[in-house]
Amino acid sequence: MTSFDDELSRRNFVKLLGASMALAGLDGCSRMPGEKILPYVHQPRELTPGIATHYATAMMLDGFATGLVVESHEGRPTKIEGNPDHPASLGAAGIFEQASLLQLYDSNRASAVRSAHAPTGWEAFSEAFSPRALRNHVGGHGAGLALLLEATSSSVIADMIATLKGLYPEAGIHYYSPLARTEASIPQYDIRAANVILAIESDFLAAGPMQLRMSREFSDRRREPSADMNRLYAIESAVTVTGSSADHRFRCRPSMIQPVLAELYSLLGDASVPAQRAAERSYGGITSSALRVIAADLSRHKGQCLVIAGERQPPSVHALVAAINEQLGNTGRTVWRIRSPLLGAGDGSFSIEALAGRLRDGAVDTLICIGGNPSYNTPGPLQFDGAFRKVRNTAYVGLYENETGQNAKWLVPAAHYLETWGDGRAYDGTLSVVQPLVQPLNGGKSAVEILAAVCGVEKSPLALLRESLGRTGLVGETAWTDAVRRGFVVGAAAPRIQGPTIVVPTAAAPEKTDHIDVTFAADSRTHDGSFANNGWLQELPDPVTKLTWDNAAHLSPATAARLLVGSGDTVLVRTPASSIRLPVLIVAGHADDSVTVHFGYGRRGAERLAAGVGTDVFPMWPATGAFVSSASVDRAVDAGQHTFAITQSHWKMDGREQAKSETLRSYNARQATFKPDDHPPPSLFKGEPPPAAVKQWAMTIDLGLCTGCSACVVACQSENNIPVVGKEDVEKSREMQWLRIDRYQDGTEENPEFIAQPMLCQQCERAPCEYVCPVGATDHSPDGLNEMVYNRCVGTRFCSNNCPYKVRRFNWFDYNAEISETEKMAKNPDVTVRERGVMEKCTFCVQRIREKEISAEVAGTPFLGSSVVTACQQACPTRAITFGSLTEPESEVMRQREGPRAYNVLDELGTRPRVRYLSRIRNANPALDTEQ
Amino acid sequence: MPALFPRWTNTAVRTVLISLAVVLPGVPISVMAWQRTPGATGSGYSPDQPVPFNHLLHVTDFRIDCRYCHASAERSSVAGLPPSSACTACHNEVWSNSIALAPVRQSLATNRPVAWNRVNRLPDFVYFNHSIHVAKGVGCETCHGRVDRMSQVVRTAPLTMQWCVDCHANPGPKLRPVDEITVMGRAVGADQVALGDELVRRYKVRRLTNCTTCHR
Amino acid sequence: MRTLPSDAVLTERLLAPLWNVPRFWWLLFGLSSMGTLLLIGAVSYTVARGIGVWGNNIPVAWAFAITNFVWWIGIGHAGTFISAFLLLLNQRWRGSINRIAEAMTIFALVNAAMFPVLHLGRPWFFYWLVPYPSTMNVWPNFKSALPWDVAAVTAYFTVSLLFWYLGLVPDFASARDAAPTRLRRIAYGVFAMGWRGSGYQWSRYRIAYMLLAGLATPLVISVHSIVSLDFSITKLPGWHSTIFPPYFVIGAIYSGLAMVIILLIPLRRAFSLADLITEMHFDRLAKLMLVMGLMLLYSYVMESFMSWYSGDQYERYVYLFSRPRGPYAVAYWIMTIFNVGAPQVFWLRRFRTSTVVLFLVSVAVLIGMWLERFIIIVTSLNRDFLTSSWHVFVPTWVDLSILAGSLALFSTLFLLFVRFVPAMAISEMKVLRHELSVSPTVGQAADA
Amino acid sequence: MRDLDWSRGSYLAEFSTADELSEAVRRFLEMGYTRVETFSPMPVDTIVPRTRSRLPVVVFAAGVAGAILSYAVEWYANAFAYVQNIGGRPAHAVPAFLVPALEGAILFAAVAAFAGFFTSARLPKLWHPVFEIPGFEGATVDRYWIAVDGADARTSTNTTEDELRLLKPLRVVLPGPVT
Repeated sequence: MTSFDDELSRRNFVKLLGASMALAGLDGCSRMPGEKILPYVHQPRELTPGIATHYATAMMLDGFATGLVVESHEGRPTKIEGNPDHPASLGAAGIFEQASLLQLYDSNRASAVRSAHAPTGWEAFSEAFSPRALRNHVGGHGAGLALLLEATSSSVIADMIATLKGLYPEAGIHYYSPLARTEASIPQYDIRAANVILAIESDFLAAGPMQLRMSREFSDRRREPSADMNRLYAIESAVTVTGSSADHRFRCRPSMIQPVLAELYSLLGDASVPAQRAAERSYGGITSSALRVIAADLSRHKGQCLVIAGERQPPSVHALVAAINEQLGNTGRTVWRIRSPLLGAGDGSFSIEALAGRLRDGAVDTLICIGGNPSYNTPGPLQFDGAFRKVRNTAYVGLYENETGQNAKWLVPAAHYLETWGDGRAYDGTLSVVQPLVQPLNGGKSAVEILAAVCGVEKSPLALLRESLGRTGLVGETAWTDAVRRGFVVGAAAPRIQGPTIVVPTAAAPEKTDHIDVTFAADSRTHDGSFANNGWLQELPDPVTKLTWDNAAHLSPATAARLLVGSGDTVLVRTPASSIRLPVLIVAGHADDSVTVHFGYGRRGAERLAAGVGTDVFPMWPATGAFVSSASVDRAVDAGQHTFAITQSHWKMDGREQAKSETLRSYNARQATFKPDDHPPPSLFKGEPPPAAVKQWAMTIDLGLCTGCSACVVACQSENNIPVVGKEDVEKSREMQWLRIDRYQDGTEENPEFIAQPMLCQQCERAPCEYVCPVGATDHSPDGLNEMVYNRCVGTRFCSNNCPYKVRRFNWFDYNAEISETEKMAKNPDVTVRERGVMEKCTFCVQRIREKEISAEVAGTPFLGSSVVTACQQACPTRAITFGSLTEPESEVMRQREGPRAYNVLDELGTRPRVRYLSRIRNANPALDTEQ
Repeated sequence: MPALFPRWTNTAVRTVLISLAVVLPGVPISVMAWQRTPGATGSGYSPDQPVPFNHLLHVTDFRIDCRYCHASAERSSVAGLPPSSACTACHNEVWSNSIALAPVRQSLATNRPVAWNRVNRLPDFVYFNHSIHVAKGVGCETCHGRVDRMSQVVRTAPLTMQWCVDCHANPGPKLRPVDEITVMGRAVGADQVALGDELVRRYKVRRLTNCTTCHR
Repeated sequence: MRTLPSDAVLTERLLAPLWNVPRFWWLLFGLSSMGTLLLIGAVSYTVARGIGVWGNNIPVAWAFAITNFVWWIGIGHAGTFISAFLLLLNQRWRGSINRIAEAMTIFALVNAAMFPVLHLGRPWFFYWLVPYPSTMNVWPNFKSALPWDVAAVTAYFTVSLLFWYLGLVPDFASARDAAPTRLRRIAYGVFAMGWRGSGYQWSRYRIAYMLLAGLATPLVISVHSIVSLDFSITKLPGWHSTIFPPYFVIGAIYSGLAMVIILLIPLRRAFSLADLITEMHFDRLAKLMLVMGLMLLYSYVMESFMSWYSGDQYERYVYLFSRPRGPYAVAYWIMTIFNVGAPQVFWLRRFRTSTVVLFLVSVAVLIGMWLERFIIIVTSLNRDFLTSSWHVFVPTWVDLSILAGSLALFSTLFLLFVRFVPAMAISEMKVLRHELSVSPTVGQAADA
Repeated sequence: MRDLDWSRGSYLAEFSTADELSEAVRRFLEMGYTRVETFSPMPVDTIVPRTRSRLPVVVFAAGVAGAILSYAVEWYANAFAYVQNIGGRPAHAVPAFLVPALEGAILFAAVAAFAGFFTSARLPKLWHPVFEIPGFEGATVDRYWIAVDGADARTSTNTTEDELRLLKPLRVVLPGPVT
């Protein structure tokens, strides 16, 4: 780690590196120097060695942008955070955005242009695909040329496509991302304005391009338990983050969603019909009587309520939901529509089905595939992969040599978004600018560069971007600099449009069938498989099931019992398209007679981490791309027991009040008589009170706001150089995340109530871990931190044994030994990389505290507790985490700590944690509360 | 039959016992003593540099301030090394064709940095911050020694934890007014005790010996 | 009255294993050496790769290694108990077994001392637990029980070694003077340090021996008490218990007695020592086992009762649910049956003097005591306060190899001991013989 | 009585039982000999007067020193040289520090007892004049020897040998040239 080897130093990137580029690491105690220091040749004016810089940029997922702020150390991006001003972020960052940092440094990324199997070079590619060369094969009008791009909202790509169309008018242009929306108009929501929300198979708090904003808006109405709190009903088949955060969650078979909505529609439509006289029906969970209560609640809040359908629900469901919102007077108030900024949205000629048809007809001579992974992530019946292989000349531009890349004649490494200029639209239409932070590490090319080469345009991507943005109205140097600095153009949300005419589908009576509904779902961690090679994400426990490194067939306990299977048994899921063997995972709260399967596993590309993880379910996906289908599920008798790496094994609290929740009513009753407890806790030691001259750090976590989305876990992993341990070690309960999210179930197995509890080092004032350490490697700082000194630790693990919260993590192996040189660049230089055999744990981001403390003291300015923001706090979309100092009585953390909802976990042990939790308040509907 | 052991074995055994009594405690004591020598700590280390930069000349004769080259010492955790372009700011005019400066010229021509040999190295788990030490009145000289007398830079401090902690536990004696930070050969007067106390108050210097002061 | 062997015969018989190596010794030594190689291999693998090759996890950060540590150190306790405690109580019958018991103590301690070091994440820094003036200016934390352990184990090992060696000096002199070859005479002569058996030496010897015995007795109590503090100073339900120090000491002596019996029975047979290690010895050892077993039963009952009586939900869960009915319930019930049930056969004299029964019960008790430590350590850790962090521990092949290998190392050392060191205190046997020849009832009178 | 004055030589007699030896010692002391020593393979209770051993005092002192030293190291390390805030507990933690102090006491005392024994017994001494006597090897096996100092006031070249022979020893060894 002392100096970069030659191969790396050839990269432009390294020239940006400054003086203190040695990565933090415990490479022994040798004090004998022998290290090189490389100063700049010309020092960039904006850079001071040792001080991190921050740049705004944006990441695209399924075509939509999320604004980000990226921290960079000496030219090396090390941390991705949300852009506080960007409408799709509001300062938070989701797991994919944050983990995309690791993708930048992934050593498995494609690294050279190749043709057939021989490495060539960019020049060879641009020559072979130049208009001069290509015309001979694809015809003068380009009838034999087809392009497949990922779903995109980029203006510059749109312009380049237009240029291409000018050159090759008959060329086929297609856009495909399996999880992207394809409607011509997309709904927009104002969650903040809704008093009552009904989510129909919608995970709006943790999935989709607007999840961060919607989470924030949702939580803003729940910060203080009051009559103003919103109320969330969720009707869903699989358990989602949104469903488990709901005040009332109802199960429903996926095929029953439409009948349920139809009944709700009629309930709302004709109020004269006395509710109790309607026929009582059950829809595999939710019943007519519950629907009547919901309908009544919605009706009470006309114009101030909202019904959201999952983005992957069929058009008929969306039509019904639009009709219901119309009925409730919500249209134009809590919900409206804009034209989809995605290119080709709503036009079937741009679809992958159209491309597949052209391929089958043999009409395509040359296919250029930019991004995506259609050989893997297209529905099996489409047989895209086979058709793709038959095309004479194919090129794939991607980050990895994945399934598509392996089958393509040409492979061009793609530039990561942190390596390239670009643009895109947020879900609300806001124009966002993608700004590079480093030169392409592998010489990757952006989509714009590829298109420019194909069109024979010899302009830099930056020049092309500025031209395109100029066309959208971003004229002038000031406007440009401002947009780059902010990362987006202020006030550029798309105008509202009239939605399509609502055609309410006729209510079909629920059929009695013996088949099982199969739902195809985006995976919470690998998404559609594009993040499958990301260790942080593979090892991130699923927010609901805590499953890592795997996917499974999710079944309800009752259905599993009926099929005579248990978790780990294998089932054969048969759809008309295909049949696939999957291990079963029983999920409490899942709807009966339905199975949920997840995309993104069973990868067969050259990505080493992703190989062999889980099962590919794309072959089973209907050609229509419908996310719900019917299947038969049978126990596979000849299969052995599958071992899941699940980070939590016990889901009940067993009467231990670990994560507290209460209804708004009981809280109100309790709060009326609440008096803060000002008695000092009992102690055998006189002890001195913590010094008031320095800060006394403390944190509160609001369980009422925490949805369990796990963005904080990835933020912590990235900020604190937490290693990835792999599936076998997770099976052995050796995952390293300093911050985990405990998840408890209360009530029946059929439909339990869920509560998520982020659990991290509680920074106990009377820390049990400290007094058992034989070498004093963990002790207390004057400012109330439970310090962990890795370089002093000998690894007795005594501290972990005595930690009642079990938040300490141990380096069982040298987890950092196997990571590549490039991956080391993702490490935060402000945090020590831990050696094998040492303990580690949450430090309250002490490096951030010290950095702020030192800079305030150097500048001579007052040091405010609120100036320190921990990584988890920063990432949290709902702002459930508050951090600050107890010495500041006015601080938010003090206010929360002393409030009626605050409590210490395991308070009776006398550890005096500095982390307090605020109990979760369920805004339960009294009309339903008695039933539950 | 004579005795099994001849008479001299008594002396031999006694000698062995006395030697053991010396050697057994002696070995660890020697190791502990050795750890404190320059050979073990590395103080006195003075590697040859790619460019024979002469601090004596630049500091003493030309009176160039430390911060001209080590520009971020007051702002950043690292003091910083001058970029190659900083050298040529002057050496375009003087000694512009010196053989000694060839690596600098080459660096500028090839856009690759000059690879200096690090003299003062802390382990990777130690987070030293120049700016706060400068702000609290710890002079360059306190840790780096009389750089103004070094034609080739020498490490003067042992950089052991004990050496750090000695000052952290009792900073007063090592402090100086902030405007004298770069002064070399500053005389420590009899009033240093009083001055130290005064500076501790003025700069709000804390006794920071808790772990996360340096280890994070 | 049986005829007593003469001093010369006694010396010759007791020293015979040193000069004549039976073939089975080589067989056993070969086997145990192979086992020791397995230990070396498993330990090297652990040190090279990391503790991760074991089954330990979070929450079960301690498992086999600490179980082995406590088990071995406990076994060691019987040696000191027999030789020091019984010496102070003037139990003469100890004379034929104390040397073996002491040797067992030392070899058990060699094994025990290995585990805390091996168990460290960074074993190469084990010396950080020892106070010495480092250039880091940092010191061990004496509020932790682990530096206490270091002090206790160091003291215990040193004192046991000195005590053992002091007892051996006159016997080394005997070996020196009876050895068949000059080389062996010189070797034993060096260890005998010039002992000549003068009246003055004997008088000082007896004082020093009694002093060491007097020191070893509180030591043996304190060491396992301190080991128990490793657990009882924590907050963990199942560990945080005031009964631990006596409970651990009892268990320690119990397992040690079992090990002594296991070693004595084959030794007696192999070297035809039935007249020196008599039924009386076994009878008394069995009675001691029974007493210890009953005391252990009391401890078990009190632990569970107190957990219930305390009303603490976490305590109650561990003692009343997790252990008897949790994932390690099988181990728990085997432990209970072996430790408490098995020695109950010793109410009958017939079984107290049957070597087969004695051997089987002792093996059961050793297994039971190992499981007891395993239960205490693992079942407390695997289900502690927060239900979300519960996780089971499953040992790996390395865990099992190290356990098997440590038994082999112990056997190897013990085989070397019987081969090279007088396994019975010859001078004490002579005293006993002399006293019996003067007054045949002295033996019984002394232990009445 | 520590050791005989071997420079003047001693008279030795060899017996086969401890009882004979005890009897011999009793007779010789009665006869007025004061410098009498025995050699035996086991401790034999004789009436040879012995000085009171200082070993218990030494051991006690060493134990106290061990305790004080251990405690002092602990106090210096945790309460003086580098004070850490360990779980909010006092830096000078008396109950905790007592534990290693106890072990230190026992360790020091035991080492003192061991070393004290060898010192007072003047060991190790691989060679001793007595080992020059052929057949003395039996003294650690099955022979019981009495030795009468040549320097004893009662010793006489005329009578001592006869007095020894009267006890019917296996054999008598007369003072020889001292090597």
